[in-house]
Amino acid sequence: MNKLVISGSPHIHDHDSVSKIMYTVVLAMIPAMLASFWFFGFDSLRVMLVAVISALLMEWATQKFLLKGPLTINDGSAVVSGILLAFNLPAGIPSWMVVAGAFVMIGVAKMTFGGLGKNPFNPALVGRVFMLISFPVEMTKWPVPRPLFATRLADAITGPTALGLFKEGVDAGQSAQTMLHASQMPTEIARFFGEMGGSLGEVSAIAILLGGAYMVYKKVIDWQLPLSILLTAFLFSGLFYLINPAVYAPPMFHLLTGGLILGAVFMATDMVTSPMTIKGKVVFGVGIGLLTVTIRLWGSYPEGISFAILIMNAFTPLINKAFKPKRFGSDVLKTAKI
Amino acid sequence: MAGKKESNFINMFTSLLVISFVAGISLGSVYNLTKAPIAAAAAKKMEDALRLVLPDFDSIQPIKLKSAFEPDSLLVFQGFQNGQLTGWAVKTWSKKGFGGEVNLIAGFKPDGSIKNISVLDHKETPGLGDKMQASKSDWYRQFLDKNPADFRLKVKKDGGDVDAITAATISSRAFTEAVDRAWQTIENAKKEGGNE
Amino acid sequence: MMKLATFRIGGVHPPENKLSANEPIIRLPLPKQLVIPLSQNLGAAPKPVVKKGDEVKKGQLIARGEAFISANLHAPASGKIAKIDDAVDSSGYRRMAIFLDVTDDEWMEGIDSTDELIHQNLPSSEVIRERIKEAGIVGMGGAAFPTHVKMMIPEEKKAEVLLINGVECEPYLTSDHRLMLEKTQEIILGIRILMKAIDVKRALIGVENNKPDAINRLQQFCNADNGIEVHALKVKYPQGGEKQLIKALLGREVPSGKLPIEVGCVVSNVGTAFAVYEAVQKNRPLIERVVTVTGKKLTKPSNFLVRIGTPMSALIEAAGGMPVDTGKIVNGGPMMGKALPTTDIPITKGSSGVLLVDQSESRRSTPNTCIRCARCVTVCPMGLEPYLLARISKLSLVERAEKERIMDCIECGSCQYTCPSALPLLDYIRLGKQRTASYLRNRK
Amino acid sequence: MNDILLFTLLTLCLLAIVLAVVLYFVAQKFKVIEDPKIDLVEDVLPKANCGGCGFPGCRNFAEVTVKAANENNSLGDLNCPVGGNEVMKQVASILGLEVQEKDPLIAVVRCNGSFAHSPAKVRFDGPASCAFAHQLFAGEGGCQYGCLGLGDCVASCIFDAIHMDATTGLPVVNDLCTACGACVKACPRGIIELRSKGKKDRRIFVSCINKEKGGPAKKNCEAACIGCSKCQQVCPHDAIVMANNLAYIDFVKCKLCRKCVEVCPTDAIHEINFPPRKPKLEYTETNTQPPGGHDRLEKVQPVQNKTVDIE
Amino acid sequence: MEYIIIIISAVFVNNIVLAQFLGICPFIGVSNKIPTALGMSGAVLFVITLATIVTWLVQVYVLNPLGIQFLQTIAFILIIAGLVQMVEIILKKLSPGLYSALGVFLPLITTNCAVLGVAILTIQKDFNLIHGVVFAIANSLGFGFALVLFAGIREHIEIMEVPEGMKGVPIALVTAGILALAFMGFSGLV
Amino acid sequence: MNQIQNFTKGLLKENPILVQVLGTCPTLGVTTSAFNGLGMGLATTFVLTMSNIVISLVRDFIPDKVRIPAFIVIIASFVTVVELVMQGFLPALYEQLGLFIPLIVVNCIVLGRAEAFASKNKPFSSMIDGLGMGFGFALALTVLGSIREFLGSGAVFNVKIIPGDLMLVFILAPGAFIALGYLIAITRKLKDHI
Ligand SMILES: Cc1cc2nc3c(=O)[nH]c(=O)nc-3n(C[C@H](O)[C@H](O)[C@H](O)COP(=O)(O)O)c2cc1C
Ligand SMILES: Cc1cc2nc3c(=O)[nH]c(=O)nc-3n(C[C@H](O)[C@H](O)[C@H](O)COP(=O)(O)O)c2cc1C
Ligand SMILES: Cc1cc2nc3c(=O)[nH]c(=O)nc-3n(C[C@H](O)[C@H](O)[C@H](O)COP(=O)(O)O)c2cc1C
Ligand SMILES: Cc1cc2nc3c(=O)[nH]c(=O)nc-3n(C[C@H](O)[C@H](O)[C@H](O)CO)c2cc1C
Ligand code: SF4
Ligand code: SF4
Ligand code: SF4
Ligand code: SF4
Ligand code: FES
Repeated sequence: MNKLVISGSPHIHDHDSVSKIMYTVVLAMIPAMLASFWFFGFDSLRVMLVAVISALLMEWATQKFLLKGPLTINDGSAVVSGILLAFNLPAGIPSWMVVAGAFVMIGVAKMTFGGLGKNPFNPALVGRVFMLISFPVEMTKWPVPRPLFATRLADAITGPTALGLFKEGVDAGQSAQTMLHASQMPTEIARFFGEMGGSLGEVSAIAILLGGAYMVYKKVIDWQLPLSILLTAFLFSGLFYLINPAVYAPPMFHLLTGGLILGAVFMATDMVTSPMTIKGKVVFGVGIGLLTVTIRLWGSYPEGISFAILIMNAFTPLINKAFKPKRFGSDVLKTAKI
Repeated sequence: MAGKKESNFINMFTSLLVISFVAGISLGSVYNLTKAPIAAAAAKKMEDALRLVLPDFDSIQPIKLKSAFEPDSLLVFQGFQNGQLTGWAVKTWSKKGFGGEVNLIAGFKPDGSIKNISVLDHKETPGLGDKMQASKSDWYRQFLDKNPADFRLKVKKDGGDVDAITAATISSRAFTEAVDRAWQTIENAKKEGGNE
Repeated sequence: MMKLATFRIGGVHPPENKLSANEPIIRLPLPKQLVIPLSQNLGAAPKPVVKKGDEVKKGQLIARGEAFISANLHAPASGKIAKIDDAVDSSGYRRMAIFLDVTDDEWMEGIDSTDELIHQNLPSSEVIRERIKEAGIVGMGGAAFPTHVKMMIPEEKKAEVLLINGVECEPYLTSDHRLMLEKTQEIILGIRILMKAIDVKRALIGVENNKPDAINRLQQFCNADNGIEVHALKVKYPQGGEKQLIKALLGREVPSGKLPIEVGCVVSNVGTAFAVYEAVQKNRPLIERVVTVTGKKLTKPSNFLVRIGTPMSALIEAAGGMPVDTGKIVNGGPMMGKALPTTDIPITKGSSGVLLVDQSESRRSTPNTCIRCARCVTVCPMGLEPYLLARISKLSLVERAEKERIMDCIECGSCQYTCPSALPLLDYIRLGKQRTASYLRNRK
Repeated sequence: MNDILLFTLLTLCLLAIVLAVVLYFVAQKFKVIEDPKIDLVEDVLPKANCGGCGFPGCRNFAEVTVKAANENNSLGDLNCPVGGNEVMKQVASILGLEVQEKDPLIAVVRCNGSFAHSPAKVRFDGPASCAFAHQLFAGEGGCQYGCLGLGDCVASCIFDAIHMDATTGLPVVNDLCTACGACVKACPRGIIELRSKGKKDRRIFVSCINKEKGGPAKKNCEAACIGCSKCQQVCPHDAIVMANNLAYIDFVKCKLCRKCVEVCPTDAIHEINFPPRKPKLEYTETNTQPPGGHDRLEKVQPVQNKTVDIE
Repeated sequence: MEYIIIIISAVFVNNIVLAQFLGICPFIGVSNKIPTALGMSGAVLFVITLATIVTWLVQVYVLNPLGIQFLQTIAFILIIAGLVQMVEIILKKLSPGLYSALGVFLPLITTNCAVLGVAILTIQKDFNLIHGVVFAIANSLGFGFALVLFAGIREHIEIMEVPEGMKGVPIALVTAGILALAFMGFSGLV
Repeated sequence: MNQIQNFTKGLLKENPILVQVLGTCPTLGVTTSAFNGLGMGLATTFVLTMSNIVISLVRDFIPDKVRIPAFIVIIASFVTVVELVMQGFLPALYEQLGLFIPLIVVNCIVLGRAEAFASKNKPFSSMIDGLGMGFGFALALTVLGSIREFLGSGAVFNVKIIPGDLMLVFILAPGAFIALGYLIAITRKLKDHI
């Protein structure tokens, strides 16, 4: 007879695994990938492929030559990070910059800390902010979306994002109303389906929400976190809209433009870098919502979600300390229920 | 360490005093020695800045002119060569930069055309808005020798003649506005015959 | 149907796999030799009162529990003491055991050997406790805590409710289930005895909703019986943990580090209630118990009534023999049971099941790193942070571990069951608990 | 003298005076907070901060020694095992005391349940931690006293003095050992003992701590001490005591005559760093390899590595 | 409003540690544990505020009138050194509790560039005394904010396994870099 | 002590920045370019060497309790000298280094060497020690400056190697921290191999 195995209890497992979780996320990103392909064509494919391949390459290389630990590139986390990095980039970005961003993402933000699960900051966002600051020109050139089957022009035309357009106009002294109805401004419907300038993954709200719903259904993410972000951003920007509609954009505009939904659904929910308890997640989400709107309204960057998530990532350990799960035995009811 | 002094009050007091005394003497002397070069260096810096934006001059006269847009006034340096006015250098600003205020010195020839522009400080994004600096790009050259009378000081997007820096319209707008402020101020002063 | 009661935080729902739920309890034939380990209860092991060569009768006292927390042992059959020597116990360690060569199966005198139900003549609570103590009854729910100790309510406390644990939340196991179906009346009587012993007017039986037949049957007999109620509970592991059960049935939370009596409860297993009935009304000591023998590849998953001291190999034989690709043998259920190094290990008072796991399921998957998915936190019924406890246990940070309430862990294994990274969380937490416990002892 | 010079002088001197007054206060208020000897002692300590002395760190040990010297005028049994006699002598001389010489010690692994001698009967699947495995079960080889082979001792040694031998699955101690005792504490089975280094580094010891009777002991491990007392009978120096079916060699009494080694039927007694005795045994001795170990190793088929790597 | 701008600027936009590179040594050195970080922040707040007041007075009433601004460095550092000592004595006398909480950090502060840096910056920015004090407090708050945030992250990192080569200072610096990257999002707020 | 060893220890084995991690603020603050790094390094070397010499000369006359203030006065004087001289003769560099020149006075290396070395050793040794440590400091600053300048703007010592900008982040604060972090990690590896 073969040797019996001795191990501590429990002796069964629910057979979920890290890679299953990660590939669920990949699956959830497919609608957004399709949307980006629809609007930005083969450039979107190029950017996504380059990001994923260089992320995998970097992960493999660091594990093989520097950490000398087990190789775990097939756990899917680098694929998720790679796609999310691509989602945060404009379609026209040169490939070498994507490679640099992916290397920083995996090399600096992830493997330096020991790899999956140990990084305090969201790798894809570190990669993205790194690129934003390093390559400001290319990172702020947004190709105008053209649905795949529409007649294509010879070379890509770039235009501003809705947020950039608005901010620029208001800063230049135009009223908010004029800007909202400016000819370049995408309509509400376009914003919802994603026919507007922006990074690959952020343009189509509906596609992202679809993916988010799938992840909630699969219990990969908790709905409280994205909801708290969106709600806070809505209320906070709405407050200022009520105070002075001539300067501030309406809350729906804030929700549907920029990467707010992308960040809320796919990036803030990264379990590695977000708090552990639901209460903590809500605090985290409220923080992100406030910071995002603050940066959008008063900061120099038209878009604030990346920074907001990174800053709240820094708060995550403190939040984890402050919002422990409710310990059993902490609220002692003396009265019987039955 | 045989001769180490004990830590009593007199010892502490005197040793510190002696050290301070020696330090004081030496520092005072060094200061006296470097005073002249420091002053010279400071003067040279100002002069260099003006030399850059003003036509040849041998003397400078600072004046204050009422700004064209606001009640405040701007600092203007008039350059003279042999008593002849050779141009104005206006310390001007704009608050519409991407990162906030932009300060620059714009130099004009007597006919009102731009001699040169030198950015004093700004908070624009490196790689984007900071291309307005002469050390970063040649973008500012499009202003040289243009006379704002026929070169409309507005970016093309706003219906002017200025080509904006790629992806940095806001910074370009601020820069242009500051130059415009300087030019209008000079022009107003010219019309009114100056108000020193 | 109304929403079923359950405990509030945490919990998992592993596949139930109650393969032997419909198998009636069968009495297993006596083996030639019984090996009766001395230490079968929580607390101190009893001292032998027989020696090599002694003839004993079934039911005769063979070891006396002298310490405060200890329980008597009785001869499970008549025969001759072969030797008192060490024998391998369930952990592979050698411990003292009494070896009994079986000759026959005659009860000792003074023991009621009929199956007749005895309702009347409940003795006083002192007498009840004394009989329980004499009979060597320990908790049959797994922990094997001497029941008479549990019945001694500290003076400043007052018991209000007796909770009867018929939850059997462990997957695979069906021994309590079968017992509730087949010995319903005895159990109810045992409950009444226990109620009298601790002087309470109310008893609640908690049974998970996956045993509707048992619930029905218990309800039949409870209707007449005042003060005893049966409650169906939502199926959720570890509902059977006493703190969870109290929460589910009464909404009370036992404070950290305290016993159920703190909130006026005493919890006992249905098997314990049955044993109490037998001891008090029939004078029978605890010498046998129901054991589930199960496993996906086993030909006949069964429930056996087994004499203490019978080797597990005999049970497996009776259930159709060991499947060839058995990779792990578990004493108890899959969530809390102990893996055994051999099958030559005797059944003790605390053994509730023998589970044969086939090879493909017996090895754990390779652990990954913690991705902080918080699933372990979500499922922990005690509101702990298992990922953190495991890390700080690994780093031997005992003070931190104590602050993070490592000692509250009930070792239910929910965290490790659910961890997508397949981390040995509970292994580390156990280690940490052990270290923290010794640190706490030293500090005192 | 020009103004600037004068002002400079005045300002600086004034500041200096103020400072001197302030500092004088400090000096007066808090004279000698710490004994300067503490620093001196700390300087000579090895700064390994290993805790071998029984105190949390070298600094703490320095404080304790100074205190002991001041109060009791002796160091008692305070000892830095890492620095050894050398360092303790220096410490003593700083403190103006004598220190008695201590026999240099070394860690010794008293188990020979190698893969070959005690083949695995079950397989452990769990974290590589002896402490955990000890709590869980008796060990893969079945001996409840034997080495679990998961290397808690190796992990505890900060001097890199102990490592696992991949072929035997047992830890081996090398010369870097400073007798700090960390591994002794780390081993949940109490297998490691600090013993006298012995003359010329030679030592003889019973490499087993199994207290079971001969039969059960031998069942799990071929190289177990079966408590037959042959060694005790042959020892001319009364250095061997028998207790609980186990022989123990007292290293103070042992004269390293090696008689016991020959008579042990299970080769449970080890000799280390002795020259080869008979030409028949042609191998060179390693720390834990028993005489005849190699021959046996060849007979038994190799067993899988015991260690399970987790994380 | 002015004060709010000074505070937002010092805490978020031009954070003394993450953007101005002052006080990095204690930022790296005493950020292992949150309580330590809090203690250090408290001590820094106290000393920076006090030092800024005194140095401002000395600058405005001694150095400027006498025309010996070049003595700034030497005068300020002497004042700070003396001040720290004095605080230590006084604290020990008046409030032993506070002393045991903050006192241990005081010696570290003398050689902390943040104190001298803020004192000099206050003069360079031509602040009046009140603005100077607000500026000093704001900067200490910025220091404390960064320090506590960072301590939280480092406690977390400590529990996880960091690759051998990066342990300690390197990982702290990389983390600080990413934190600084995140803080760039605040640019333009004032 | 062997003076050569005394000198070289500061370069790698006891490098003040890369090994001892002292004086991080100027290190990060001024190394936006190799040239600035070198300038700062040399200024610090000057202060370090001179104050080491002077302190070593006067060490026997200073009572213990005023040791630190006395050292500070000496160091601060040399810093002021550097400040004045630089302001007069190298105004451009002075402007670049800005606040960090007066901050040399609180640079932990300077006081640290004064305490640990100069106050216990002869003037010549102290000078060598100061030079060694100073050069070590300057070396580290220059290397870091070169790395940041190259990665940030594709140039080293203002000589363009790659046309156009590379990754601007390296000139900014985050890049400074990250580059130094990796540089220290690499130094540790190197040190182990030598
Ligand atoms: C990271 C970042 C930095 C930016 N920096 C500047 C800047 O320095 N100057 C500027 O005018 N606009 C800046 N912008 C604004 C955008 O580039 C904006 O779209 C642009 O000013 C308007 O586009 P256009 O110039 O192509 O018309 C920045 C945007 C981002 C996202
Ligand atoms: C030292 C000790 C004392 C105990 N005392 C009591 C008691 O006085 N009353 C009681 O109801 N249970 C008592 N218990 C039993 C516990 O409440 C519990 O039933 C037992 O540990 C088994 O529970 P488990 O199976 O949930 O682990 C005691 C347990 C221990 C370890
Ligand atoms: C995680 C966990 C699960 C348990 N599950 C059960 C169970 O299903 N049935 C049961 O009777 N006891 C179960 N117990 C034991 C109970 O906590 C408790 O000890 C027992 O009900 C007390 O009764 P007893 O002393 O009569 O055994 C469980 C304990 C734990 C810690
Ligand atoms: C729901 C979810 C969201 C994720 N979001 C991100 C993300 O925003 N950025 C990223 O780099 N990786 C993301 N990942 C992948 C993975 O967690 C990430 O690579 C780790 O942070 C690396 O340690 C995500 C994974 C999941 C399951
Ligand atoms: S379930 Fe596992 S992976 Fe998830 S947080 Fe807990 S330990 Fe980490
Ligand atoms: S084993 Fe302990 S830590 Fe894990 S879920 Fe159960 S109670 Fe919580
Ligand atoms: S082998 Fe043991 S006693 Fe020897 S140095 Fe290592 S831990 Fe200390
Ligand atoms: S000797 Fe070492 S490897 Fe063996 S059980 Fe003890 S600690 Fe573990
Ligand atoms: S160099 Fe700035 S605090 Fe040390």
